Amino acid sequence: MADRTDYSPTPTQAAPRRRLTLVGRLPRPLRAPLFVVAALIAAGYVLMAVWPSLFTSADPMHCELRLSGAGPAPGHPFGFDMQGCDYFANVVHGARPSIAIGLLVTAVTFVLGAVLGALAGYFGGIVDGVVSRIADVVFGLPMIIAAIVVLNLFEERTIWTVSLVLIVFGWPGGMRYMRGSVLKIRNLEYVQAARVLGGSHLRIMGTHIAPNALTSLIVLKTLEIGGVIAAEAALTFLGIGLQPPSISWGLQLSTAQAQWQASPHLLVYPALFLTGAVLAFVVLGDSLRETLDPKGKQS
Amino acid sequence: MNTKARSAPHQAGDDRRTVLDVRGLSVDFHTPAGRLHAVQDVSFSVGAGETLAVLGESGSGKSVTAQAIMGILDTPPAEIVGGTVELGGQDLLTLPERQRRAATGSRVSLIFQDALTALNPVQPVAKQIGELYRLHRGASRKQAWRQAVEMMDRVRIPAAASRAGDYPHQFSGGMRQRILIAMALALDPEVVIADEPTTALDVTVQAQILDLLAEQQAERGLALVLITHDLGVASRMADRALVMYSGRVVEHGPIRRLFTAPIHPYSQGLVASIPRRSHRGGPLPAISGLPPSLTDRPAGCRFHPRCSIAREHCESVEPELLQLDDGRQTRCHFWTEVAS
Amino acid sequence: DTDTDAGRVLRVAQYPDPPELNSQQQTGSQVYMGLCEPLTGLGFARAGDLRMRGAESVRTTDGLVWTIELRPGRTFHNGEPITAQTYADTWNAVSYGPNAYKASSTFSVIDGFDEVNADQPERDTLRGLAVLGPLTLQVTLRQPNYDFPKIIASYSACPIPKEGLADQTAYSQAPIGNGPYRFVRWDRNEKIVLQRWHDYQGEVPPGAAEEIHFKIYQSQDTAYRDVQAGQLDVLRNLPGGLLNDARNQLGDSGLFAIPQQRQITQMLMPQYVESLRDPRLRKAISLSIDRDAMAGALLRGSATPARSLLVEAVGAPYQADACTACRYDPDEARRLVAEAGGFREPVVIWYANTGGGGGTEMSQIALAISNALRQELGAEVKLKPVLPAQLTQAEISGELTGPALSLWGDIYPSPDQYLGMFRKGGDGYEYTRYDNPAASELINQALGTGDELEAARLWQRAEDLILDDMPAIPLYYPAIYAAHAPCATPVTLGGDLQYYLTEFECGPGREG
Amino acid sequence: MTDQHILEVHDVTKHYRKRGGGRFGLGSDTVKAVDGVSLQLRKGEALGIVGESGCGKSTLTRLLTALEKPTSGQIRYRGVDVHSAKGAARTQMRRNIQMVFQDPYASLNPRKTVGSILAEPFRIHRDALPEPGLRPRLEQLLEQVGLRPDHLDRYPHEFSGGQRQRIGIARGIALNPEVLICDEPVSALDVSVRAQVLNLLAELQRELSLTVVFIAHDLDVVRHFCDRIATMYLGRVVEEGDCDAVYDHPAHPYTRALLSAIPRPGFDDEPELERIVLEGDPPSPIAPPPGCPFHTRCWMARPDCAHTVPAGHDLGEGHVSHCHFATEVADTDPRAAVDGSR
Amino acid sequence: MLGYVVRRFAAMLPVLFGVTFLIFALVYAMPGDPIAALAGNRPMPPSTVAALREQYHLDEPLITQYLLYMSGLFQGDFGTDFFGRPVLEMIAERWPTTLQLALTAWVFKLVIGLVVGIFGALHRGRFGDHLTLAFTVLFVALPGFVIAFMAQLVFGLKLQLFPIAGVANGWPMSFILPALVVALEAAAPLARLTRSSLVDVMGAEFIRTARAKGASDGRVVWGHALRNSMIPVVTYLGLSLAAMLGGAVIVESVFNLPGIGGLLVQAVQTQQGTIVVGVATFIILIYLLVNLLVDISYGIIDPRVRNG
Ligand SMILES: Nc1ncnc2c1ncn2[C@@H]1O[C@H](COP(=O)(O)OP(=O)(O)OP(=O)(O)O)[C@@H](O)[C@H]1O
Ligand SMILES: Nc1ncnc2c1ncn2[C@@H]1O[C@H](COP(=O)(O)OP(=O)(O)OP(=O)(O)O)[C@@H](O)[C@H]1O
Ligand SMILES: [Mg+2]
Ligand SMILES: [Mg+2]
Ligand code: NI
Repeated sequence: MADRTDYSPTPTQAAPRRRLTLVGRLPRPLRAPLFVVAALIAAGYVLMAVWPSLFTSADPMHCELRLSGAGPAPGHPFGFDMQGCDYFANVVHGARPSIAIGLLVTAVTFVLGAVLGALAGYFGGIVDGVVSRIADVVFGLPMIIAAIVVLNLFEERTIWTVSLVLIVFGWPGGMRYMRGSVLKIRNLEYVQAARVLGGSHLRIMGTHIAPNALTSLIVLKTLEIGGVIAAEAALTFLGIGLQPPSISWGLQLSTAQAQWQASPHLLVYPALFLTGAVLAFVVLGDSLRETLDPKGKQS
Repeated sequence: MNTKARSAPHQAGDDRRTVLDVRGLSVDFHTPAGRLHAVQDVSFSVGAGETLAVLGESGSGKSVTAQAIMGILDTPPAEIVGGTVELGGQDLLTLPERQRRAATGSRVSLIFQDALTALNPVQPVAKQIGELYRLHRGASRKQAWRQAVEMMDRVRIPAAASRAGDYPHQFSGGMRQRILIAMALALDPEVVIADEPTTALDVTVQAQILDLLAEQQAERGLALVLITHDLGVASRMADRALVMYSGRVVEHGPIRRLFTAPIHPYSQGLVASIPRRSHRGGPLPAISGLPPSLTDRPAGCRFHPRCSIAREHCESVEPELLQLDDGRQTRCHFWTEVAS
Repeated sequence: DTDTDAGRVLRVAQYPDPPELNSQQQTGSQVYMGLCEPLTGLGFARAGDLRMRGAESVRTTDGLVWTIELRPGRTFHNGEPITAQTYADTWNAVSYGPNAYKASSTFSVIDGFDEVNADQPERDTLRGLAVLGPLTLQVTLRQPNYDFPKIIASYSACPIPKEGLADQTAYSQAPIGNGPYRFVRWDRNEKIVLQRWHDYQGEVPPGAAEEIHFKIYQSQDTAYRDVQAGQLDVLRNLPGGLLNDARNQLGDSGLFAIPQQRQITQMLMPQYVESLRDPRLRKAISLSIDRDAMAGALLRGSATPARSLLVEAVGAPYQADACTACRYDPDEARRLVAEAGGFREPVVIWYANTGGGGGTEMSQIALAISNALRQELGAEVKLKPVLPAQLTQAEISGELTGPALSLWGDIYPSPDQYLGMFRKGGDGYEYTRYDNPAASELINQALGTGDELEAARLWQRAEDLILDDMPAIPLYYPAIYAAHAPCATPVTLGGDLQYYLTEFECGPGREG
Repeated sequence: MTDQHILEVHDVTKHYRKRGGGRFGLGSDTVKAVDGVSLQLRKGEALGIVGESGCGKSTLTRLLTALEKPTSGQIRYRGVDVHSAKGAARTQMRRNIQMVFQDPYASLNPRKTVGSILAEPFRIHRDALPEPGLRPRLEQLLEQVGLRPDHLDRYPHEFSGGQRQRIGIARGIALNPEVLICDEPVSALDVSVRAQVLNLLAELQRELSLTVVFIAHDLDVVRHFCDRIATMYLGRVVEEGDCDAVYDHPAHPYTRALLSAIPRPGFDDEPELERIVLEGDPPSPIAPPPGCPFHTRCWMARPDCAHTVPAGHDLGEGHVSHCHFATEVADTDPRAAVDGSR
Repeated sequence: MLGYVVRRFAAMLPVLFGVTFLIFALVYAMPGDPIAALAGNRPMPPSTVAALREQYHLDEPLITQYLLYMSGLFQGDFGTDFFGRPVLEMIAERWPTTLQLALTAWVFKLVIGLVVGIFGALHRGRFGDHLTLAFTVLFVALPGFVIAFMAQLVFGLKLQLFPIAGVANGWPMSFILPALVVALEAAAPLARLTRSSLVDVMGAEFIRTARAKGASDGRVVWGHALRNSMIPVVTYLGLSLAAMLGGAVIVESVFNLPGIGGLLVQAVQTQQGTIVVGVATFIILIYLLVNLLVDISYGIIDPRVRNG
């Protein structure tokens, strides 16, 4: 009976049918309409940050004090800011520092948090002790005082210095999420399987633990872009953020705090832009998360 | 020694009350590679006290059938494209959610195939068993725990009371499987669908568990659908056997006849693969070739690429499930050749 | 209290949370104003007028030696009688450097002040103080100064009982006064409770509240909401951003403008910043600023443009248009810049950013000025927002690198409070380090003459001389608005709102 | 010894501490999962391990693959302690000792396609295969275990139980290891596929002289596949010997009971044994009985068994039984009925 | 377990020393002279400044100041502020408010976050999910003060359901509104986190087991999925509780709640080192404690996580 004729198809005939077109190559979540819209919006923001004059021809620095806080007028759809400058131009030009700080800080704290959290969770023991205690110290320092001191060390406060401070004091949160997830995953059987294969610690962390543990970090970090932009505003509020005459959504929002009842548009527009940006990045992050999740791929 | 005789007071025959009746069940999966027909037009029924063994190729859709009956397939990606599942006259597939929930777990239950992943890693096992009492019997926490420990005892978990609070990862593979069995039997269901319930058990415990199931059949007329690869277990427990291949039923009939006179080339190959003394030292006989892809199936008979008696006809015409005079069923154009 | 008025409580906003209550430590303490009775008081209608309170008379012949007769029978709330010795003890203690009373400079005009404030003081009493009788105190000043009666009208010149002098810290947290209200308690972070002291012999309006509750707020916006909701009776210093809302929501019966401002916001031009030393540049800067837009549009009418270094409350010396370069005339400004050869260095504008209303206001002003300089004059401008402490330190130690925005207020309405900073030894001289001997001479003369008209003329001449060099650019007078419940009609005093003099009709039986 | 034995297990124990034991839940219980096991494996040999579920087989595999540290004892691969191996020795060990996990699903990373799961061995040990040959090699592996090449792009959850198990096997043999430790590798496979897989393993064994540790509950499969067999009970090896010797003359009551319980389709050419029904429950590994661990359920137990731990009785040709009455048991006809109701 | 806790407590000491010293150094390094700023905009005579400086040891070198402070600390003396008030007393005054606000907000946050997150997970990819996403993100992007003022306007002023500000009405009335604001602001991350972890877990096999038992969706989520998805959620809840116990500056100020946060900010702005260090030490202690609890809870939530 063992000597049957073998009719089985040759492997080449059963070539995978998945890779047909370029779009078809993309994981399913990245083809969802929601993702496409979000990606377009995000691209729009990035474009706005890189090339603001594409969106407005008005000079954000040209101001008529007499028009301070005035509402929309022909040619000035968003009205005027407190200095009487065209608000639309200001909001558009505010994208660059805000998006730059938002992305830079989130990206770097994401990487730092992921790496340190993975190290602490995976190795445990002394590594965990040291990393976690340092995180405790950093987290425990009152951010404002540290920010005041550090930012005062710089003669000029730029996107870079503000980002630096937000990064230095912002990584411990992400690290703890990562650590928590890694703690849960590191004892699972598929990790052991990789260990049996002789995978290095680095490899195991990179290929097995990280993708499974990153979900929560991704979710949080995409939301945090908004938080970072707000934090920049808070620093500004304390006089240690970006300095006027820089333009940023954070500055606009913090100015609006005292004025939002008299001139609500000062609040509405930057908040709207910020909401849009956060929403777009959250949806992007979610799609990223879904691509990491094999079960999300069929639906 | 014939175990069957011991466990089946109801003799085989049509007088048996049909408990579970599956008709024309078909399940598809939506995958990036296209629609995948995991189960196609599967029909069978089991009566009270009866055991139906479901045999077949690994990946032929046995577990999917079981999960479809339980209504626990994830939809999507799965889609039940047709069929009925009648439990005591009610179609589980169309039953309102609430009523269906009341039936699953208490009237029909499933022993899962993969014991570690099927258990909640963060709950003590007794709590997981006890949940059934809480859900369907309204038992208090304490009662539920007590009854859970009793069940653990019945499935032969040593020192059940002291291990009741342990978590799944602290148990060995076989013990976890027994926990699942305890869960399935907890509420004295009418039908138990056992998806390879004893694969991780050593033979003595396996014998005990099978006795337990047989006992339930004898006492309460439990209907058992036993999905298994262990033909020994099947022959010991089952009255009838259903053989599946590539999502379809290919043979159905009394189990003894399957072993002695299979009427489908696949079943024939299967029976021949059982390791025997005579094979020792040499290779085991196996059906050569690969199972067909479920997304683009071969035309005609699914088995024809691997079949020794296949001819041109088989490559183009898919055989019907033929009803034979003695009540057996086969899906082979040339079954007579196989039988001889 | 068995009084029928027992429930009449006036709830006023206290912002920010005061660390200390007595004016000897915390100038401008609203609480202390109700607690103490100084020797003299400022006029109700015009701040420049004077009336006697604890003193029966304050007399001099030469402006140098002053004789104060106290009213008899005055006591502290704890019963301790008040005599000339009480005042002498208090003033000595407050002036004495090592005691570190923060308002010690109140008495800097008195002879001997420098000695008790030396590095290692050999005296601990002021040489200029002499107790001539139980109720007679003689004060000798360093130089003639006809402002003296106004100086002692300030609350930091109030008497402190023996107990209070013995324990400064305790006193600052629970002061014992001699005024119309008695300190009852301080519910930390919540409110400070004052109660009418019926033994008070001075004047109190008939509708005065039985109790005043100073509700402590961390945000003026919140206090304003409480006024709207009827949870608070009076809020001083309504932030500009809320002014429009208050006009709409509260109407005239709920909004009160304190007519005589005693504060000025100006841009100080430190003498040591070489690049801006040229008066033409300073004037150009001033001319490029549109003060009307600044006060009207940017600050939404919560300020009035300033075109003088003085405030109206000082009376006759005030001339509304003393500053000729305080118009808005960009053309002239450009001309002056060109004449002076342009700006050699970027203009760095320092200001304190405290966060909250005041801070953001300052940064808006700074921004507006920088925009004006940039747009009108093509100057390069840098803004330097810093912590208040940092600004103060930079100002005092002369480390500013450019003009600094500053809000300046007086303790008593005298031109000296405003022009004094532009002469060596004056209050606030450190800020600009500007000294003009001719002007200083005029100021000394003005202080030394009892003739009001003559004094006014001298003050005006001094101001003009100073303005020629523009050591400070006047910007605007912040208007003080109070939001209040309709039943709490404020009565003003000396350009200031004083709660203990508030007409009060809110119904009885209310608990704060 | 060492030069012949590729893998040596010396008196290894593994104890788990379990939280929440003792009074007030503050103390801890000790589970003696593996309790003094010694084994030796020659190159090219297949050792079957059978035994009660929960007797410590999987734990032993985790010790063999250095996934866990033994509480005491030593495990040596080519004379090197697997636990303290470092650097190149460790890499060698990792490459040459492979394992097929008992739970096929849990041991597959849910976020990786089968393709990348199977490619991982080659990514880790780059010298094992030149990169261009990867895809064909993966397809070949799949085919060897009876899966379709187009399965490479699927994720583990899209497979049936048996298919997952085969993925595990494919991963285990990918590197052509020297030692393959299989924890119930074929339990979820239908007989035909199982035959295919067993044939494959046998072939590898023949061609590459693969050493196999084969844990299974299907005694027929063990007999077919293995050269030697070890029976475990409560963390200890109670009988060990050549397959035929043990199957034909089991010298430990537990082994006998096991053999008697094999269910077989009635038509088989194997003799049907009289089934020995073991009375009583398996003892808990937390509190194993003193003396012979099996005495609580043994129909032959004498009072002495409860006190003395039986030493190993060598019955010749490496057939060792840890029973006081080893010879006695071995001599009884396995077909004879025993009095199960002591 | 007990040993673990003890070890963790021991590990707190170096952290404490490190942090206090760092803060001390930072305060020391802050630009500007706190004493000079005490007098408002009118400078004090140098003798007064010198006297004040001496009184608060500000004339000593950094290390002496630190040692003086620490030796006091170990005798339970947190020092005084520039006005002679004991710092400990100030913390004690404000702590109940912060605690009440933090706990109330925390509970709100927990409820809102979990409910929204679970809803999102169950309606994954459908309209309800998108709606909750947009809703929660709006609260992330809107500055806190706006939400706070809005809440005051609507619930305090218009509807008069709650007091506008202050703690006069005590718990719970005075705390509901501010707590809600804090909770709404932070609900988005929690909800998203819950949602994504739940989505991850809902695909697990054992969820099917639960369904096969006849458990309803609700029970599946509460009884099985939730706990399995709790580790990131608990991490978040822990961190956010710790952060809130350190004070919520903006909400405190808008709702006029005298809490720790306001104290700290005020102290930083006036550069009162003693308060800053005292409050920060206190906050860090709490943070360490909460973290310890979180770490312990990992092991309770998921028995596979071993603390060691
Ligand atoms: N979620 C899924 N997505 C896509 N395909 C699936 C999914 N689940 C199962 N399948 C496919 O459906 C077919 C039937 O699977 P099923 O689990 O029913 O097999 P089985 O008969 O139980 O096999 P075994 O004996 O190996 O357990 C398999 O080919 C499998 O690949
Ligand atoms: N992490 C653990 N913590 C506590 N006890 C454990 C742990 N892992 C295993 N055990 C216990 O150790 C004993 C041996 O387990 P093991 O998994 O090795 O058994 P096994 O022989 O593989 O059984 P099976 O055939 O059922 O898989 C069991 O009693 C089990 O409960
Ligand atoms: Mg299956
Ligand atoms: Mg096992
Ligand atoms: Ni054959």
